[in-house]
Amino acid sequence: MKAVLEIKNLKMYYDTQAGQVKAADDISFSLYEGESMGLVGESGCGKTSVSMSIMRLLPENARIISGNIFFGGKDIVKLSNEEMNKIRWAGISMIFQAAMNSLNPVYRVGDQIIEAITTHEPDVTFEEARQRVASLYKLVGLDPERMDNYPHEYSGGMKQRAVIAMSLACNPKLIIADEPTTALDVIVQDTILRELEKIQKKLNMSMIYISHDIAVIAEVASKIAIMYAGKIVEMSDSVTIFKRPAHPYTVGLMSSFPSIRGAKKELVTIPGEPPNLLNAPDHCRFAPRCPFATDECWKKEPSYEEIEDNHFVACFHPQNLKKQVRANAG
Amino acid sequence: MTNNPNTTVEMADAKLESPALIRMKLMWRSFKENWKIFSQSKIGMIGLYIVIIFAVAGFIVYPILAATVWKTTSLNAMASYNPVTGYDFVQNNPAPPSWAHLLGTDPLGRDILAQLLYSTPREFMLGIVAALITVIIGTLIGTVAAYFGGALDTFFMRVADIVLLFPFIPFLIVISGMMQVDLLTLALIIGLLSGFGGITIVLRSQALIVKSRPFIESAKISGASDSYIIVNHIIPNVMPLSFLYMMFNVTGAIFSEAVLSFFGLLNIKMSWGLMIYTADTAGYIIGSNIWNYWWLWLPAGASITLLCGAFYFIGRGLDEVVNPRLRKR
Amino acid sequence: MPDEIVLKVENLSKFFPMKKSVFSRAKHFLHAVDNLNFQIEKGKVLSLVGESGCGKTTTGKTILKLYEPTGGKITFLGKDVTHLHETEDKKWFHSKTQMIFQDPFESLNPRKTIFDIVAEPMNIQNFGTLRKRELMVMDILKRVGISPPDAFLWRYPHELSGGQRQRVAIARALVMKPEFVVADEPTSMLDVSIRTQVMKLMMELIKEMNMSFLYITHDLAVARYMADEISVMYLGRMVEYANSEELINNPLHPYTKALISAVPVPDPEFKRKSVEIKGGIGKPIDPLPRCRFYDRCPFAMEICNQKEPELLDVGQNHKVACFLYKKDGGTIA
Amino acid sequence: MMLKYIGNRILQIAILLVIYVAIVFFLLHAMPGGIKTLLISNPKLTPQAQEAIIRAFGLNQPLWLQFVDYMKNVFTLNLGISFSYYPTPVWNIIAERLPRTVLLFTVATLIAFFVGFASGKSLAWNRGKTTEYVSTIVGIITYTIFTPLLIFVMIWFFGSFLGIFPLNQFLNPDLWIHTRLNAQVIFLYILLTMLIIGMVMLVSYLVALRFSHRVRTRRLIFYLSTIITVVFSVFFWWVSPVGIYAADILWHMVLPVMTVTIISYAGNMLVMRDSMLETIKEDFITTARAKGLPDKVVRDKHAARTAMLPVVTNFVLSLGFVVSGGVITESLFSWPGMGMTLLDSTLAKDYPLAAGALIFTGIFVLFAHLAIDIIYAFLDPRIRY
Repeated sequence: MKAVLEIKNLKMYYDTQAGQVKAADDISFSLYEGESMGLVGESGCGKTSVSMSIMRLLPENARIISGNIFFGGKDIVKLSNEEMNKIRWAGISMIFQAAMNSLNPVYRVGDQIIEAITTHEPDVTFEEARQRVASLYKLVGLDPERMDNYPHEYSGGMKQRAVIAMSLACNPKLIIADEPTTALDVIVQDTILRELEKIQKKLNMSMIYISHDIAVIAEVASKIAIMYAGKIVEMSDSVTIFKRPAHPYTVGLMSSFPSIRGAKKELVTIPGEPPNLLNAPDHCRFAPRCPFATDECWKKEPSYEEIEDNHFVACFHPQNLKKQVRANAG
Repeated sequence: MTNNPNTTVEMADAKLESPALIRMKLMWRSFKENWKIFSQSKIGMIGLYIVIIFAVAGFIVYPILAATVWKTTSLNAMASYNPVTGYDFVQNNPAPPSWAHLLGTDPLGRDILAQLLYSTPREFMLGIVAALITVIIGTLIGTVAAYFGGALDTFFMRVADIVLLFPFIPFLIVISGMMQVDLLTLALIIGLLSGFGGITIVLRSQALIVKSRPFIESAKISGASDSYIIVNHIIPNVMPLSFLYMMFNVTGAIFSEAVLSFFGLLNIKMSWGLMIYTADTAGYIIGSNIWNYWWLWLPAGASITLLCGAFYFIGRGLDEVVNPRLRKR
Repeated sequence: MPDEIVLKVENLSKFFPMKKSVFSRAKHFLHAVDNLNFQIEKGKVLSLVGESGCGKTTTGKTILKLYEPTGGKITFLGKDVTHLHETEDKKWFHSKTQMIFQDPFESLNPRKTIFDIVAEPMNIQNFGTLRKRELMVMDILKRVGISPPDAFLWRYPHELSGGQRQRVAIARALVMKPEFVVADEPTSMLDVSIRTQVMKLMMELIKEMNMSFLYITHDLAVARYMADEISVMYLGRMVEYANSEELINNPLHPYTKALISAVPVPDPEFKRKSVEIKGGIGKPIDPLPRCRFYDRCPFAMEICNQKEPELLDVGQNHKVACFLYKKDGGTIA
Repeated sequence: MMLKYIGNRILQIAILLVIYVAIVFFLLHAMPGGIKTLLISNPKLTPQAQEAIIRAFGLNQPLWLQFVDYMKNVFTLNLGISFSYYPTPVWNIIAERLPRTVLLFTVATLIAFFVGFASGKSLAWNRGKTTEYVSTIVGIITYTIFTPLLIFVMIWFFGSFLGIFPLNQFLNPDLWIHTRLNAQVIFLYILLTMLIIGMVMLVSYLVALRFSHRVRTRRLIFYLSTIITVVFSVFFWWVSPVGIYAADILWHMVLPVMTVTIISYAGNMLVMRDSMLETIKEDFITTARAKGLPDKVVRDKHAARTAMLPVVTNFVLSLGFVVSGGVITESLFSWPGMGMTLLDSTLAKDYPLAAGALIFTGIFVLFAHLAIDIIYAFLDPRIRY
């Protein structure tokens, strides 16, 4: 298998008046062809910063301090904006968090998709582009006649589908879906997730799903990375993450969700609140909330290590390793 | 939540500072926070400095000079410093700047600097009174119309539409041409006209946003009356915007006064606009001639422009305090 | 009295007129809440579950008199409070009921301090002396986990984190020890780890203060955790009502079944049955007299298009509004 | 739908107009002394003329009857007889002068709109650079500068110092003295030419929109047809014997147009800047960037086009202000339009003319509002009437 995307020791910091915000600190992962990966974390943990670094769509005060992002053999970090524009959408496209706001209200939805096509493939005629949009609409379950409507004439679910159709317009190798269903109702969320999964398999694309909802990720991703306070604290294939979570944060996250399956059980809470990434400490960032924290955790940051085959954890006291396979809810 | 039993307060011993003191401290703190944002706006600070300079000149320097150096007695040569009635017999008027008259004299022999300083507090008064009337009317009508909606809202919005239709300065010209208008009347007219117009629409739409926020419903559920909600919730949240518009209205009022007195339409003794009017009607501001008699129009014109601009600058600076979306980061 | 009924709602309806200007008479109505019946006992939590736009929030707000009901009757502590006219009655009702809102960033006035926000219900009701209010504010802040309370009293909402704000919102709602509280998705805007803390906090407080809650949520798992009884709403109508475990484990209405099967499961090896219903939720504007789920229902029959199903008790206090079921447990199909 | 909306708006305008005229009427009659005193004290009128006017306009009648008469007369364009130009009817004076004001302001506000739009756009896009501070400060200064001050300097600089533009007035009497041509007729022909050019631009834009999806082809159609029309009309005026007179009028227009543009561009620029700053924080701008669109396309097609909407609203609100500024501009440049008429008649206590001028300035603003409403509906697809 070939790696589509390879991130090595990415550090992305914001400069603010109050100090430096370490939004993404030492992020490394690889994504292979046809693989779907989930990036899970709470708000402000840096998961969107990672995706924006991959797209090189950073605000003025954000800087990539160090690290590499390899895509198609090129290091994205070093490309000029013009070269990057060629990769955007044609190579890596995105499904944004707030679909209702990611369509320009003054243009027809179809035209906004056609714009993406004709920018990257100037030889495509208008009629051909329209044909392609029509087939994309069918693929995501929209009526192609709605192409000529304006965004405000779409419902929330339809907009989300249109945004998905748009992300597929140039046959990208990689799609980053940033909370693609957060604003939607459960039933619509379910159908859209299933469609995304189907399309991804059919077109053999790589995907990165970003979400705070571990249950959603469990359904669509084959590999999961858990982020906490700007760092990836644990990464493995999804079954391992759910059956043998090793980082105390992951363990806490798993048991803090009320479930609809199985017997009703008491919820376990993670005490405290996520830290402010402003002038982040140099000890383990989870230590203040961790029930297993020892002096070691307060002294230095744990390194990010492979504790078993393809299971990476950044913790001095990984859990569940030798224990029996954990009986998970469900 | 970390719940350290050592830090919990024993209810019986809990001693609160006096509420008035705390509230003063709070106001001071939020003032400091807002000042920090405002002071980062270069334009706003330039405006503030200009306004302070004018205020010092008008409210402190002029009374001192008038009472000491420019003291007028009937037989005193210094009588020429009376901004309205003075006359300098010693020289040909208008005279260029000299040690006796730092900014020269006008065609009637009066000292330009004295006129300039004499007018300053009056310009402030006019601008601030007009803007206060505007903002009070605009805030009250805007919030009440937004809160109650319905026919009341429709009525005031149609009134605003009509007021907006009126070409502002032509209208003022006709009114002041047909009847005798003094400074206070003018402030009242400007205040009323702009109070019922655009500012009502802006503040109403802001009040509508505030009205739809859940803390209003929260208060209603606790049994709050309409007046309680308007006074305690809506107005405090609209106030920053009102204050911002007040700055822009000061600019508008001073500008309008200058235009009207420039056309000689106001019944006032002295103002910056009137100084230019005097020079213009006496024929000193014509084409190539104008730089020969620059002291007749430039100080007054520059003062109008600077003071109008300064309040506008402050408004722009405040805009960044009030509207966080305009801030850089 | 364990069985005391705090709130009883009979045939409650709320229609919103759809009109363009003040002068034109409304021709169409949005049936946001249509003929709702339920009751809540003392110390119990009833959860209203449904997709956005199903009328669950409107129900809560209508009960709390933010909207004037179009029809029906609301009884609170044995007293008819459908229309409150007397000042004394209003005061009594408003001091006994409260609401917690979804968005902790929007439900606290940004220009007020935490003390002012929490003390506001008492200020409005003119309750007690200033000293007494101070003590009550300190007490409730401590109980919702804002500690030490005096360090937070004079802060503004923007100086607090999301979780802390929601705790303050809860403190504000509970400071006068209300009998009945409507909680409108109080945890949906919070982060995962904070969400659990706030849910557990509310559970503790409900038990401790013996309050009745109407808990509005779109998340069945949260409803199951929080509530004693769950009622599912669809386009302004109640389609199913049961004890929470019963509803989750034995859903009857096709819509409830779809809702349950659509909830993602945090287990990568578990494969759910896919949802069978199609299309999106509409708006109940002048609805036809037929089952509102008719367009999307996989089991739709002739009769479903002809009249609206009544809410029937099929046994064990499990009620469902569907023609597939007959009174006391029988099934047609 | 659109036609129904326009019909509705025109009805509203009629109602607003009645209210407006009523306010003007009663305000002027509420003046100390009233109209009759003004009339009698006017030295330009003979006692016979005063008698005639009092009889013709029923000034001896009760106020409300006078109002009903006035109202009727306004809608038949009978605005009375000017005191200072006795016995010329007010309507004749206004009919002569209104087109001059309309032309001056339409040209100036359009230029100001485009200059303000373009500069506001680039200010927001280049936020934080020195050019931004400089142009913002220059913009605010020209926005708040005391208009007469600006005009003195403009007249001195372009008229006296450089000597390239005529100092003031509508035309050059030395040139016109040898001809029997009517300046008003030539002026109306100029207006007509400009109207035709405007129509051609609009039609070619719509045609281009309809027939091509390529931006380049659209631009070609638009610019080509515009240039052809302009060249043709310039040629037409060039060969026609009255061309030189038309050029004279246009020559006199340059300085006032420049002045009004300088005064009013900054308002549009500042609103455009703020609106643009808010728009570029929107998610759809991030989407547009993520789509790999070139910076220029993101800026012009996505950010500026959407940010434009509040600028159009501001444009409406500022129209009244621009017309106000027009009083100063017109009177200082001696441009015989509505503003100058208004000021002169006020100073001469010529009440019928002042009222007429005020009413027609109001009508001008009203119809400008209507035009902007219609344009707005085209610009923002979310608005459907």
